[in-house]
Amino acid sequence: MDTGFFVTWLRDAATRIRLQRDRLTELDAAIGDADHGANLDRGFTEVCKALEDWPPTAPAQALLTAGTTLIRRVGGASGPLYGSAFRAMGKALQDPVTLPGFAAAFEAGVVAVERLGKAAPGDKTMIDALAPASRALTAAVEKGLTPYEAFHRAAVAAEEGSRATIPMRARKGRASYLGERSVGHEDPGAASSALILGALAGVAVKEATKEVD
Amino acid sequence: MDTGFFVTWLRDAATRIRLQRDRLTELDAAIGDADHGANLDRGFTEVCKALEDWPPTAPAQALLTAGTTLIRRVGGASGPLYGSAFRAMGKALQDPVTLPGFAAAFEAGVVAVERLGKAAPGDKTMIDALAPASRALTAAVEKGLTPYEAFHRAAVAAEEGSRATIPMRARKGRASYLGERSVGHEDPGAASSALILGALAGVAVKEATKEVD
Amino acid sequence: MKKLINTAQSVVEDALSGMAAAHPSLRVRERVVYRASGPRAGKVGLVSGGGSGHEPLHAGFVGYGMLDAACPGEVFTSPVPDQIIEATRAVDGGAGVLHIVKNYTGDVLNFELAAELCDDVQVASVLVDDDVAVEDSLYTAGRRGTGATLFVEKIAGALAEQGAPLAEVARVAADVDERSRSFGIALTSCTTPAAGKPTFELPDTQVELGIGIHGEPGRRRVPMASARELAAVAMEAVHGDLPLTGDLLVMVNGMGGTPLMELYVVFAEVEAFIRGKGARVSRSLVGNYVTSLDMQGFSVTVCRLDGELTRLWDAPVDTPGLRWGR
Amino acid sequence: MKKLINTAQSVVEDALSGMAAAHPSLRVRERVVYRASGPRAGKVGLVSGGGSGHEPLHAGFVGYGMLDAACPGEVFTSPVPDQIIEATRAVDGGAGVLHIVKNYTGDVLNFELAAELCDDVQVASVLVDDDVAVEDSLYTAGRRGTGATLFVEKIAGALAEQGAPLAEVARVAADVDERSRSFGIALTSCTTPAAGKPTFELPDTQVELGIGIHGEPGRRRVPMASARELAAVAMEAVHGDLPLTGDLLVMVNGMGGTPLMELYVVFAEVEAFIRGKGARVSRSLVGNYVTSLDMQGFSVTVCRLDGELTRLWDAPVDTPGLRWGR
Ligand SMILES: Nc1ncnc2c1ncn2[C@@H]1O[C@H](COP(=O)(O)OP(=O)(O)O)[C@@H](O)[C@H]1O
Ligand SMILES: Nc1ncnc2c1ncn2[C@@H]1O[C@H](COP(=O)(O)OP(=O)(O)O)[C@@H](O)[C@H]1O
Ligand SMILES: [Mg+2]
Ligand SMILES: [Mg+2]
Ligand SMILES: [Mg+2]
Ligand SMILES: [Mg+2]
Repeated sequence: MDTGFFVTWLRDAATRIRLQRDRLTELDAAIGDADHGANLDRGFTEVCKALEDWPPTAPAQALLTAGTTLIRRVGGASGPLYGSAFRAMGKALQDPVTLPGFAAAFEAGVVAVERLGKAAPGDKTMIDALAPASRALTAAVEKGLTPYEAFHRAAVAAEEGSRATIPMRARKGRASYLGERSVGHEDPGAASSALILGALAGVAVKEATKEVD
Repeated sequence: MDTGFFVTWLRDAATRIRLQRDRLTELDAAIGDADHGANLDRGFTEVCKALEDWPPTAPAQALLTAGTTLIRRVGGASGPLYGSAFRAMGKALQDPVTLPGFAAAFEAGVVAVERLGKAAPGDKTMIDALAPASRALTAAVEKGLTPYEAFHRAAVAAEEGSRATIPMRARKGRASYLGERSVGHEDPGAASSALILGALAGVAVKEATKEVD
Repeated sequence: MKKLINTAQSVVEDALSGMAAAHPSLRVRERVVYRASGPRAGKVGLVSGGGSGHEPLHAGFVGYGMLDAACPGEVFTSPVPDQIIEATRAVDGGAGVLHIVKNYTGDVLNFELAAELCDDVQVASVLVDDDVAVEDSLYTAGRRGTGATLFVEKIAGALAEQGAPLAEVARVAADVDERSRSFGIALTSCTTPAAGKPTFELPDTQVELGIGIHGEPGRRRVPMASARELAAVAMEAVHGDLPLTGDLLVMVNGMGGTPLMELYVVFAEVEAFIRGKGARVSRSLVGNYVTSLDMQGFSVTVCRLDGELTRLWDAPVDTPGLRWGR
Repeated sequence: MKKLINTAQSVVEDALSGMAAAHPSLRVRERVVYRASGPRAGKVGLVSGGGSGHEPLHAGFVGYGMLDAACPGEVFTSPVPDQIIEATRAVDGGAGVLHIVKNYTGDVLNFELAAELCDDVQVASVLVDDDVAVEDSLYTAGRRGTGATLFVEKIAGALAEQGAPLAEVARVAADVDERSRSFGIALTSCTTPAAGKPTFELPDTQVELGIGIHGEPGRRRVPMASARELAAVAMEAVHGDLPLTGDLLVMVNGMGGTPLMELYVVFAEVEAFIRGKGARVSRSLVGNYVTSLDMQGFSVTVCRLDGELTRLWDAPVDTPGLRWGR
C-alpha cells in the first residue's frame, strides 16, 4: 500500500460520494437537515483538489491532507468528525504500510471520532459503520488474511453496520431531536462511512488485479 | 312596489351573493385580486343588518340605507360604486314607486357609477351589465309591460351583458393591468350586477304571485 | 391552505390586536392605527392606507418621521371612507393632512369620498403610481402604486416632521413618485385567507412577470430563470421607462414568502446591473416591506435621488417597520 | 423548486455579495462578515456563526451593540474553523472574544476546534440551547439553540459595548440562555437549494410540532388548528419548562415564509396566553428573525427579564436586522 493506493482510495471515495450524493441527502432529510450529501461531496471534491495541489509523498501525508481539508472545507458535524478521523489515522500510520499497521491506524481514526463526538456504538451515527469495520480489520489481521480480503470484510461490516442503524433510536447529532421518530431510517453518516469503506475494498481489488497482471 | 318590496329585493340579493360568493371570487381571481365575493358578501350582510336595525319607512330610504352601508362597509372599488348606485337610485326614487319611476331611478344609479368610475360600456366592468339592464327597463316602460316582465327583461339583459364581457379587454379597474390577458374572462362586477338584477326579477315574481292569491 | 389565523373573517382584526400589543408606540382604534403620541400641533399629518396583506405597509410605517395614521382595509380591499375620515380628523394638527394613496380604483374612490366629507380639514393627496408593468394610458386605470409608496411615505414623513407646510409636503411626495419606478416578479401566487386557494396557478417551471401586490396575474409568463436573469428583466423594464443615472435609492423587496437570503442574492445582481449602466446605488433597502401575503417573488423599486431627497431619506425614522437615526 | 438564486453552489457567496453591497456598515472578507468600523480597543469582541439560511441571523446582527463578526457556513451547515479563527483574531480588541454558539454538534465541534487553534486570543464561549421541543438528557445531543440566540447576541452585545470584561459578558450571555425557552411549529417544510425539494412532506391538513430551524422534522404531527390553538401548544410547552412569571421578553418569530400579518395574529394569542398566566410581555419582537429558508410557521421565544437585562435589551443597537436607539 503505497501513497498512490491512498490517493486512489480517497479519489474513489469522492466518486462514490458524488454518485450517492442525493441518496445521502435524502437519508439526512429524513432524520436530519438534508445536507450530508452536499457536505461530503463538497469536502471530497476539495480533498481531490488538495491532493493535486499538494501531491503527498507518503501515505500518512495523503491522509493528513484529506483530514485537514475536510476540517477546513466541510463544516457541520461530519466535517470535523471525518476530518479528525483521517488526521488521527494519518498520524498513527507507519511507513511502509502493512495491513496490521493500517488496521491499527484505522482504529485510531475511529477512536478519534468517538472522542470528539462523544458517541458510542448504538447511538445511530457513523460510529455504527466505522467500529464494525475496524473490528473486521483487526480480525482479518489476526486470521492472516490478505489486504484485499480484509478490506472486503471491513466494507461488508460497514455496510451491515450502516443498515443496522435503521431500527436504532438516535442519541447523538441532529437525528436525536426526533426521539422515537428517528427509528426506521438509516443514518446518513453511517451510510457515507460504508461508501468510504466500499471505496477501500474497490481499490484493493484494483491493486490485487494489478499484482496478478 | 312598497318598502317591503325593496327590502325583500336587497335581502334576496344578499342571499344570491352569499350563494355565489365563491364563483364571484373565482372570477375575480382570474383577472383581479380574488376578493369580490368576500367584499359583496360582507357588504350585503351588513345591508341586511342595517335594514333590521333601522327599518326603512319608504322605498327610497331602503335604497339609501343600502347605499350608505355599502360605502361604509365594503371598501375596494365595488363598495363606493355599488354604494353610490344605490344612493343615487334612492335619491331619484319618487314615492309611490311606479315602473317608470323605478326605471328612471335605476338609470340615475347607472349614471352615478359611470360618473364615479369614469368607465364606459365596453370597458369590461359592472357597467356592461347595468347599462343594458337600464335600457331594458326603459324599453319595457315604453312598451307598457308589467313590472314583472320589465324586471325579468332587465335581469336577462344584465346576464347577457355580463356574459358579453368575456371577450372584452378590460380598460378600467384591476383587470386593465392584464391587458390582452383579461380577454376570455367574465367580469366579476358584471356578474354580481347580474345577480342583483336576478334578485329583482325574483322578487317581482313573488309579488306577481302574491297578487294572484 | 394553511395559515396562522383564527378565521378568515377576523384576520385583519386579529393582526391589528397583535400590532397593538407588540408596539406601545402605536394606538389602534376603530381600524385605524395611530402614533400613540397623537398629533403634533403645526405638523402636517400623513395618512395612508389600503388593503391589508402588504405588511409592514402601511401600519408598520406609522411613527416618528413617517405616517401619522394608517387605515387598513380587509385583505386586498381598500379601506372604507369612515376609517379615512376618522384618521384624517384625528391627525390634523392644524396644518392640514396629506393622503398618500396607491393608484387603484378602490383606493382612489374611497380616499376621494373621504376627502370630500372632511371639508373641515385641509386635505391634499398624492397618488403613487410607480409600476412600469402597467401601461399608463387611456386604456388602463393607470399605473399601480407599489414599492414607491414606502419611499413617498418616508420622505414626505421626514419633511412633515421638519415642519414643512402641506403644499410643500404634497409637492415633494409627488416628486418622489415621479422619480420612482417598480417592477415585480412572482415565483408563486399568494393565497388570500378568504379564497383559501392560490389566486393563480403557476407551474414549477414558470414565473409571472409584472405582477402587482394583490395576486393580480402579471403581463406574461416566462420560464424560470436565474436570479441574475430575473433581476435583469426587472431592471430593463425599469430602465426602459426611467433611465438609470446618478444616485439611486434602490429597494429589493420581498413579496412576503421569499427569504432574506434570496433577496440579497437579487440585490447583488441589481446593484451590478445599475453599476453597469453607469449609475450608483446610493441608498438601499433589502427585505419584505411591501408584500403580497405569502407570495414568493420580489420587486425592485428605484428612485432617482437628489441631495434634498437623500437628506430626507436619511432623516430619523422610528416605526415598527423602518427605523434609523433615533 | 423555484428560488431566487444563480446556482445552489453559489447561493451563500452571492447572498454575501448582496449584503456587502446593501450595507456599507458591514465588511465581508473571506466568508466572514465584520463591522466596517473594525474592532474597538478594550471592547470584548462578539463572534457568532452557524449555517446559512437563517437570515437575518447571524450576519444581519453584526453592528453596534451586537456582534462584531459573523461566520456564515453553507446552507444549514456550521462554518469551518478557519472562518471562526479569522473572525476571532480580527475582532479581538485586546479584551478577548466571546463565541456565541448554537448547540448543534456541528457548530460546537467547529467552534471548539477554532477556539483551540486561537490560543493567542482569550476566548470564552456560550452555548445557546433554548428549544424545549428537545429533551435535554443523556440520550440527546442536548437542546437545540434557536430563537434565544438573538436575545443572547443582543444583550451580550450591549454589555460588551459598555466595556464589560469578557467573564462578565460570558456570564450574562449564559444567564440569558438559561432564562430563555423556545418552541417552533411548521406549516410547511423548507427546501434547501442543494436538495431542491422539501426536506419533509407535510399534508395540507397537518402541522409539525417542535421543529428546529434546519428543516429537521419535529417531534410529532397534529391536525392543523387555529392560531389560538397553535399558540397555546407552543406556549404550554414553554410554560411547562420555564414557568411564565414576571416581566417577559417575547419574540414571535417567522420561519421565513410566513407573512408578518400572520405573525401578528400569533402574537396577539401569545400575549393573551401570557396575561392569562399572570405574567406580562414587557418587551417584544415580531418578525422573521431566526428563519429556516422558506419554511412557513413560527416559533416563540420567551426570556424572563430582570431590570439589568431589560436595560441591556433597550440599549442602542444598529445592525441591518435590529436597530433602535441610535
Ligand atoms: N456526536 C456524533 N458522533 C459521531 N457521529 C456523529 C455525531 N453527530 C453526528 N454524527 C454523524 O454525522 C452525520 C451528519 O452529518 P452532516 O449531515 O454532514 O452534519 P450536520 O448534522 O451538522 O448537518 C450523522 O448522520 C452522524 O452519522
Ligand atoms: N372604474 C370602474 N368603473 C366601474 N366598475 C368598476 C371600475 N373599476 C372596477 N369596477 C368593477 O369592480 C369590480 C371589482 O370589484 P372588487 O373586486 O370588489 O374591488 P377591487 O377591484 O378593488 O378588488 C370589477 O369587476 C368591475 O366590475
Ligand atoms: Mg446534515
Ligand atoms: Mg377585487
Ligand atoms: Mg380588492
Ligand atoms: Mg447541517
